[in-house]
Amino acid sequence: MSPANGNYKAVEQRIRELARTALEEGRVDYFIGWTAGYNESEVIPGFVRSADKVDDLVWNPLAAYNLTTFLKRKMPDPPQAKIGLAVKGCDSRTLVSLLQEELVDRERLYVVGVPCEGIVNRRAISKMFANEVVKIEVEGDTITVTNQDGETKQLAREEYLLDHCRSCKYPNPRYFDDLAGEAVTEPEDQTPMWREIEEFEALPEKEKDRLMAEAFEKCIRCYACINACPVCYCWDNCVCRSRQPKLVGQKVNAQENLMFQMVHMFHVAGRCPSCGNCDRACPVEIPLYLLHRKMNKELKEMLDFEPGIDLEQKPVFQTFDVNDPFGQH
Amino acid sequence: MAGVAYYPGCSLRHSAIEFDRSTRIVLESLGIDYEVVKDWTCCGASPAHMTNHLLAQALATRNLRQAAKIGEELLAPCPACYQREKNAEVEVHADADFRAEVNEIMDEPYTGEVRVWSLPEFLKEKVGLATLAKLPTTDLSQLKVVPYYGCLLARPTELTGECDTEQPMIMDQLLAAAGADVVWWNYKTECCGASVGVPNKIIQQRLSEKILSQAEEAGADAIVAACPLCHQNLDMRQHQLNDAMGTSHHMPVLYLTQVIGLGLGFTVKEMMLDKHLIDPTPVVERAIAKAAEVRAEAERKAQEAAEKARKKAERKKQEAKAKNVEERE
Amino acid sequence: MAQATEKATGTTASWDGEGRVKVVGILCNWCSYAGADGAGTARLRQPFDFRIVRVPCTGRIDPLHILKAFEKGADGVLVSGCHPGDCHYAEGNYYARRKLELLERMLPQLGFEPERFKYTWVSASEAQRWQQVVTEFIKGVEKLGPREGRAL
Amino acid sequence: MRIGVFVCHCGTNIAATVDSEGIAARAGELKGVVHTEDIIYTCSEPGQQAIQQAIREKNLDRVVVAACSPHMHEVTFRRTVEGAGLNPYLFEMANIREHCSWIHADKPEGSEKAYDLIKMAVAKVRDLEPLYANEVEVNKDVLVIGGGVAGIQTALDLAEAGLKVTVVEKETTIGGTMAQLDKTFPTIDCSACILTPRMVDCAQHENIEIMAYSEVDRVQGYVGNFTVDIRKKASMVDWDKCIGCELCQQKCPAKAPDAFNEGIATTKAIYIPFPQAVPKRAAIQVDYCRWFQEGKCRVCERVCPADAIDYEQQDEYMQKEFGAIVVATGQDVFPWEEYYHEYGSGRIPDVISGLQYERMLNASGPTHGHVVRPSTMGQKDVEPEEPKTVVFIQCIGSRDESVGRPYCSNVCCMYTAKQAILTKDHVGMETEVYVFYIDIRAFGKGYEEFVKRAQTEFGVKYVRGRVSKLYEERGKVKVRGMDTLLGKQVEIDADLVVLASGITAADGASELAQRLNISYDQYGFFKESHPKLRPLETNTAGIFLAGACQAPKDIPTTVAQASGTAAKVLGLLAKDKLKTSPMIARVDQSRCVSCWKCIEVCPFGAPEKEELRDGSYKSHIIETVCQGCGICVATCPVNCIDLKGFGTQSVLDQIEEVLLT
Repeated sequence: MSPANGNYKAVEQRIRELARTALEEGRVDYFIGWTAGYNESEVIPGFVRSADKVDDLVWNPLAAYNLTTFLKRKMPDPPQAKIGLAVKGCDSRTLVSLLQEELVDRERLYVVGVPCEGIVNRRAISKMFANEVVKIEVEGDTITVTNQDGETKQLAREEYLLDHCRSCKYPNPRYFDDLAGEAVTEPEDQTPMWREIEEFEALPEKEKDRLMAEAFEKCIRCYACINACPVCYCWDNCVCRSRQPKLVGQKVNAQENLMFQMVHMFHVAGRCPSCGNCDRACPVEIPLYLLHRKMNKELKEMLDFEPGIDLEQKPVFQTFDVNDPFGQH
Repeated sequence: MAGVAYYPGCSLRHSAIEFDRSTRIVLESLGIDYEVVKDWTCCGASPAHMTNHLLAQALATRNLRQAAKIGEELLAPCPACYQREKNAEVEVHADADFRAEVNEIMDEPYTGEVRVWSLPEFLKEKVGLATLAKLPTTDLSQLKVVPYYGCLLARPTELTGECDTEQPMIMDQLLAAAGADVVWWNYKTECCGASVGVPNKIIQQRLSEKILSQAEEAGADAIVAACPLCHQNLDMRQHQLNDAMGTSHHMPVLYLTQVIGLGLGFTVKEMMLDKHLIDPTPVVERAIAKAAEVRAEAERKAQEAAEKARKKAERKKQEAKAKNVEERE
Repeated sequence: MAQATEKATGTTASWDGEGRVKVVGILCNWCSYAGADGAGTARLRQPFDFRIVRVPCTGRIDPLHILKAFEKGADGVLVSGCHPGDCHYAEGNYYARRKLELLERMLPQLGFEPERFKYTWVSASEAQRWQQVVTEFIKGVEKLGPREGRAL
Repeated sequence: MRIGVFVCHCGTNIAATVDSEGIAARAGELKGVVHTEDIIYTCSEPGQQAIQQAIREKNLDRVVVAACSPHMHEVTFRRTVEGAGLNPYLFEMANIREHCSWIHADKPEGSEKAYDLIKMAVAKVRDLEPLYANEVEVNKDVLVIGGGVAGIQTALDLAEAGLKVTVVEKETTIGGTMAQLDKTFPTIDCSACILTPRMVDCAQHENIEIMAYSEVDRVQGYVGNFTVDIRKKASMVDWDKCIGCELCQQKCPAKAPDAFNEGIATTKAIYIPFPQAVPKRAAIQVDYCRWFQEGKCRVCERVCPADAIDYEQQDEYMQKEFGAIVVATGQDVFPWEEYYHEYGSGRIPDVISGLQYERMLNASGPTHGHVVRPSTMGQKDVEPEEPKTVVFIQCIGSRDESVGRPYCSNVCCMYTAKQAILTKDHVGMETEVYVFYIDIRAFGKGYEEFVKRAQTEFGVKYVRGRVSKLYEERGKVKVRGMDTLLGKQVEIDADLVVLASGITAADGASELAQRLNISYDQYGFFKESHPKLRPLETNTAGIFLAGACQAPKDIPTTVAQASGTAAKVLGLLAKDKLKTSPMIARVDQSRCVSCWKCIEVCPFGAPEKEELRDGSYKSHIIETVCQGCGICVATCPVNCIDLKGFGTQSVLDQIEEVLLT
């Protein structure tokens, strides 16, 4: 991806203006954006309900959270609420998925698109310090990190981007009402890359089996992944918590945990653009992208399909083609 | 086109030397660079494949291996050789396990992918009927021939790719392209009795006799074959056959490449027509002479016509002049 | 013979005996199940290590059922339905085809050898083909032996 | 829970490789099983009584029968348990015959597997709940696809019984193949004399509507309530006006191949296939019509006294409702030219198919019943020549794996014998007639005698063996073959060779099957539900078979089957309401998240949005529309839809139970 032109402030301003006018004109009841966390090392989701609060909104490469997640829950609450929302390129793809399935009502939605040049990997950065990181600043190509003892480090931005940002093909939102700032240049070559899973893919089955087991031993079944997932919408009726049918046992062990993750995977199949929200949400750092990226890779090969690209497309598992190029035998 | 491996086989070295020579001359004049397979062995025709499958296929595969040192393509003019080599090609290439088995018992393994061509197939695919049709310098239009395929050139479909094994056309087409007058008959693929020629001469003679009489029936000057064994039965044994059956056939039997060669302007000597027991030379020369007459006749007619036209034009001029004169007066 | 009958009532031929593999088949009622019936009627010998679950249509099969079978200890799962175009419910196997294809492609990522899962189409009149499909599939699973899988 | 397990011996069919007694005893250990029993023939009356008795005495609330395939006797046993007052859907079968005893040789193994299958059945039956069939109104109209003798017979029988019948025929006239025939074996009575009156009956019957030159495009719905899209092909002639006077055909200047005469004669671009056609209406073959090809002519328009010609006519589309469908689409003649190169691939004029010869023998055929050599037909100043030697070759496209037709076509032996006799009759006893055959299959009533007559009375020479090659020589067709009885090669100089071309599935049969959702075999013949138990039904309720579309058949068999099918349809439509299977999808609305994926995927439109009291919308399955495929069940992410009788839990439990060690 092209080096940052660093006009985060300008984009931030634009987001605030757009939110303000929307709120003032009553086009939205509230606006979902990003606000500063409890210290300068992170950015968290924020709900702005009045025009005078729009200056809480921020935009910088720490704004990892995919805000679409709140739609699936907030949409009916209150039933007629009109919602404003800021989306990055990847976020917009999950929004498109939801729109394809008519799970959110376009009419009651005001979307501010945010051209994005990559989000820094906060988890990776904070791992470099013994104790808490309090400030992360991105200036052009360098990231300046400060921890609570005032000790600072300078890092190359490129190296500390999130994996899926490095291979991002859609930095600009696929769907929005207003765009906050200039669209950034998209890569010529739109063919997706699968760098981050290739290594794992190449391993022998036995080894994969071992690693998966190892990973899912750790799962504590906190459901953070599916709560954070923007396209997973069953909530309290999730089959994973049902005993009729009993697809997933309540026992917490590698098998049941993976089974649970499989349920999630197959339910988001063809709808999940692997935005990474689940990975970031997982407290025990299970590499869920190994599943979701792989799934998207296979779908690309199977049906030449990428989730959340085209609003007109039907979700691939709710339709079929008589001439699907597989399963002929 | 990379070098083509040329597999003469036993017959072309001796009894059918004229087939070998004419073929090489034709190939050279068509600008095809071929190279004789070095250290080639028997193809295993007649006895081997009836005795031991593995050994037979290995024998043939060995030749493929030798050919592979020259190029990707092997031309086997003798249909018997063609069948054996093709047989090996098909099985060995399709079945990796079998290939391993064969390599097991060979001095050095065969790893290539050599494609085996029969002579007519090769000429049609590599030279092309259209190209061939442009080349003839000697007019054979007065030479009535019936193409005789025998049993090995057309059958079986899954080997030769010939869709109509009863009425193959490829030799008909080649001969037509060479300028000969191809006559339709029903004995293209009838058995000449070769396989029983030694143990049971009577049958062989009966079968061969039918072919000869059918050719006469069709009004052919000569039979055109592409198989040394057929040629032996029909040409070399024709006198024998006449004596045994009280017939008086005198039916020359030419090789495909001899006819093409004649068409290309090579002499009766170069094509070694004198090698045949039933001497085709008179027939061929008569045909060529007749063709000349026919052409001369045609030219004469053309000239006459031109003369007439000229005279007519003359007369018109005269009349016109006369008219002008009258007008002036 | 006496010993045989005693064996019959005992559990020596048990499914989890030495050198056995456990293969579950999920078959659609209209084509493949009938095809398997046909194979039986024609007395076409088939491997022992195979148990069939009947469902109305491959479209009724959720990939999760197959994963569940693996989790519960299956060494292989074979799904079979009507040939594309012949579905008794017109479209069932077309939907199934997409889901099952994705599953087939995902399984290696979870540490499964590809030979452990297959989905195919066998019509009611293809008794012979059924025998061949089931025999070959189980041969493939036997090559790998029972799963000592840990992940699923 | 009180489950009863009944293990069948099926004589020795099961008991030979499965220790029914032993596993019955073992089944007692399974959870919930309170009664086990092994029975020699469970489906027999005493067998069924035993089950009912056990249900009453041990008041069982679930029943498992381990016997044959559910496709065989599920219905039987459901009735049995119902008879004992138990809900018929609290019953499950374990298929220990087709899926076990018949495919295993080793008894210990067989027994072990059978026991596992019973375990699975018990696991499933535990999850079952009582189901109650729903009732739907029945539409009493019947659609018959195909107007050959099979369709005609079925239609007339049904119409006589008072049902309204629609016959859809793809040609311009009904009659089918039988209309092309001259005589019928073994009586040598005139085919037309039998058929044409029946055709007229059809046309005149108040309860029958004939839709000629039409095709079935689409079939929706279910037994009792089918909705069918029918397309009336454009004939370029207004059939309401056309009076069938044939004037247009006489005056039309454009020749066209005559399909009805199997191409041995030509007809006109505008044509009526034969004088007795029903309906007797003209149609234009656009590809041969000068007006359509060259933009001039319009002769037919000028001569038509009824002014029925309509060059602008378009296909007409209509939709009709039916309660039952009878498929009687018949067969085609095997296209021998494409396969038998050794017989000249159609290059030799004097080598013709059996049906072409039939047309030649037919008094209303192109030669008015005179047998002549096609090579001498329709040429200027050439007197059509009668053949002196005629050779018949049997099993063309029958019993021949090399052309993908291993089956016997069932009629060729007999029609060849008939044609051999007719040849002697038409041309004269002195004609030499040979028949090359593999075996003579004269199985029907009076058939064997008929063939004997051909041999003895008419002196037809039967040669047992195959013909290896046909070719022209000195104006004759050289027939070279083998007499396997004498073990000698034979060569015959024939004037005419008739190939007894066999029967192959009708063109487009498999496509139609897909439209109807009925199964068909690898040759394209439609599959009956069970060869002995349900030979006239298909696997799709409400769709029946008649005639050669199911398998090659001669006329007597076809007509018999057609009447049988009519009886089946009457049996179905005798009721005013039909019980629909309760084994369908149902929604637990308390868990539905209203994502409407079920609506997206259902092929039948069964799920709908239902408004609840709180104003929210939840999915709801329309019971009479649901076919029970379960696609929605597999799609619903919350699994709040379940398939009754094939519940998700029951699937999982079967798997778990059998894998449990």
